[in-house]
Amino acid sequence: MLQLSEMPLRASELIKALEKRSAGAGGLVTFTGQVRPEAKSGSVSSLFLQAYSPMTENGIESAIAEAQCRWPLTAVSVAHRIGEMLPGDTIVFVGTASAHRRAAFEAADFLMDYLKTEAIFWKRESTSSGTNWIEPRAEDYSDASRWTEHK
Amino acid sequence: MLQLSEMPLRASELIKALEKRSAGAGGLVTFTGQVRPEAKSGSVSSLFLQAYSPMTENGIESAIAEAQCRWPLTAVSVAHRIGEMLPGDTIVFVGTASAHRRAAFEAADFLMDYLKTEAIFWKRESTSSGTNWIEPRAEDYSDASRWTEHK
Amino acid sequence: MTKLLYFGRLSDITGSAEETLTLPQDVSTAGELRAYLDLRFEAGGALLEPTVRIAVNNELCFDDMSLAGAEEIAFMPPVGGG
Amino acid sequence: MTKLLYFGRLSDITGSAEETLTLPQDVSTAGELRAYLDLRFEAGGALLEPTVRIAVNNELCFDDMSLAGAEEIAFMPPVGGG
Repeated sequence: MLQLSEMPLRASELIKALEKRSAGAGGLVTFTGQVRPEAKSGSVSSLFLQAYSPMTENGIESAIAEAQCRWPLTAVSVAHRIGEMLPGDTIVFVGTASAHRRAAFEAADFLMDYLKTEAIFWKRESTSSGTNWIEPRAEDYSDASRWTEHK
Repeated sequence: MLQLSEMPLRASELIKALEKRSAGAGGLVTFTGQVRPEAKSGSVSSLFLQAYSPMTENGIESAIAEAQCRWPLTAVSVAHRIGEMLPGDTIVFVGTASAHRRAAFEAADFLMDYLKTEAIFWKRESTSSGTNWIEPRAEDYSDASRWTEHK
Repeated sequence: MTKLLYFGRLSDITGSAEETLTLPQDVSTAGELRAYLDLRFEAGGALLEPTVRIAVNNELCFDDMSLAGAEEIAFMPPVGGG
Repeated sequence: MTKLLYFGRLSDITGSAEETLTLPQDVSTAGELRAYLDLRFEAGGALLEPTVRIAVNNELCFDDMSLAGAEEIAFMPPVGGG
């Protein structure tokens, strides 16, 4: 289940919905990412996230399908905030449910790597020293490349 | 923060509390484990979990301290159900917060491995074919041994 | 008339995220459109960078792709992730 | 008087999870207590298994550990995790 939202995301509600859909799965892993208050260029006043529908959704749906193909998952939830947001706001929520603990961990990790590097989003940060568009960090690319080695 | 509880655990409330304590951490990983409806010996009617206080708490606190030493964590939450519970009930909740996504994932994974193999709990399953005490699966031991190779 | 979209930092150069344009007669491929727009916006090559990908009708394409039938053309700089 | 605790499957053998006992004169180590109780409960060696660990006053110990000052002694079969 995928949701792009201009409204605030609440991890507590998203985990509750996932629990309902995965009843009896055994294990459930979530990742919640929040807007950081500090950036390289100073303290963050706001963050703007731009998507390109339906390419953004299609790309994330493909990553979810790949995760479901690689790991035995009983439910997946991806929610991503778009538009204008503030430090501390939840920007992304990923949840995976599986009878196998390891599968749930790896699938959540895999989806986050996709979302941090390949997902179609453009990000503009406003800090005390101005406004800039941000491109992926080298660290994010190397995390994502872990998954292609096993292909 | 560690809590052993005879009352039902709610992941939605636990994640909300962790979010508050880790404000601005960047990333937050949770694992929620539920009592499975099916066991090798048939369908599960109930599960009983026994702890030995304060040894159980001391052991988990040491694992939390080790996780905090290995990874840069801003908050950790471990809640474990004890006593009598039903299929679908949440048996364990682990949450880790860090500025580094990878650290949050690895620390949650590490704590779950500890809880599944070394934590001082005895588990009795009641199924359609009777009642038995359960000891760890070989799979759990091999998961836990991943962490000592790196020592 | 074709809808053009400029994402991320490109909209700082083009001045807007979206415009509707009748493509000039001598622009028939994605690559020719890049060159035309780069000059028009005095972008100094920003639209020519190979990391800026072009999507025609929601499909990524190479520069030799024909623009016949193009209703929406997007200029996409490297994505920043979520 | 010493408090004895039998965890997990051991309580099925001993019939209860907890009892209070005056240790016999000839039982002065953890190992001697194992042997004494295994006979007393007709446990057929279940209390002698090396995987059954003994904790004295909340500290795991070896079989040669003296029981002088022991207030609480726990018999702990392999833990099952959560």
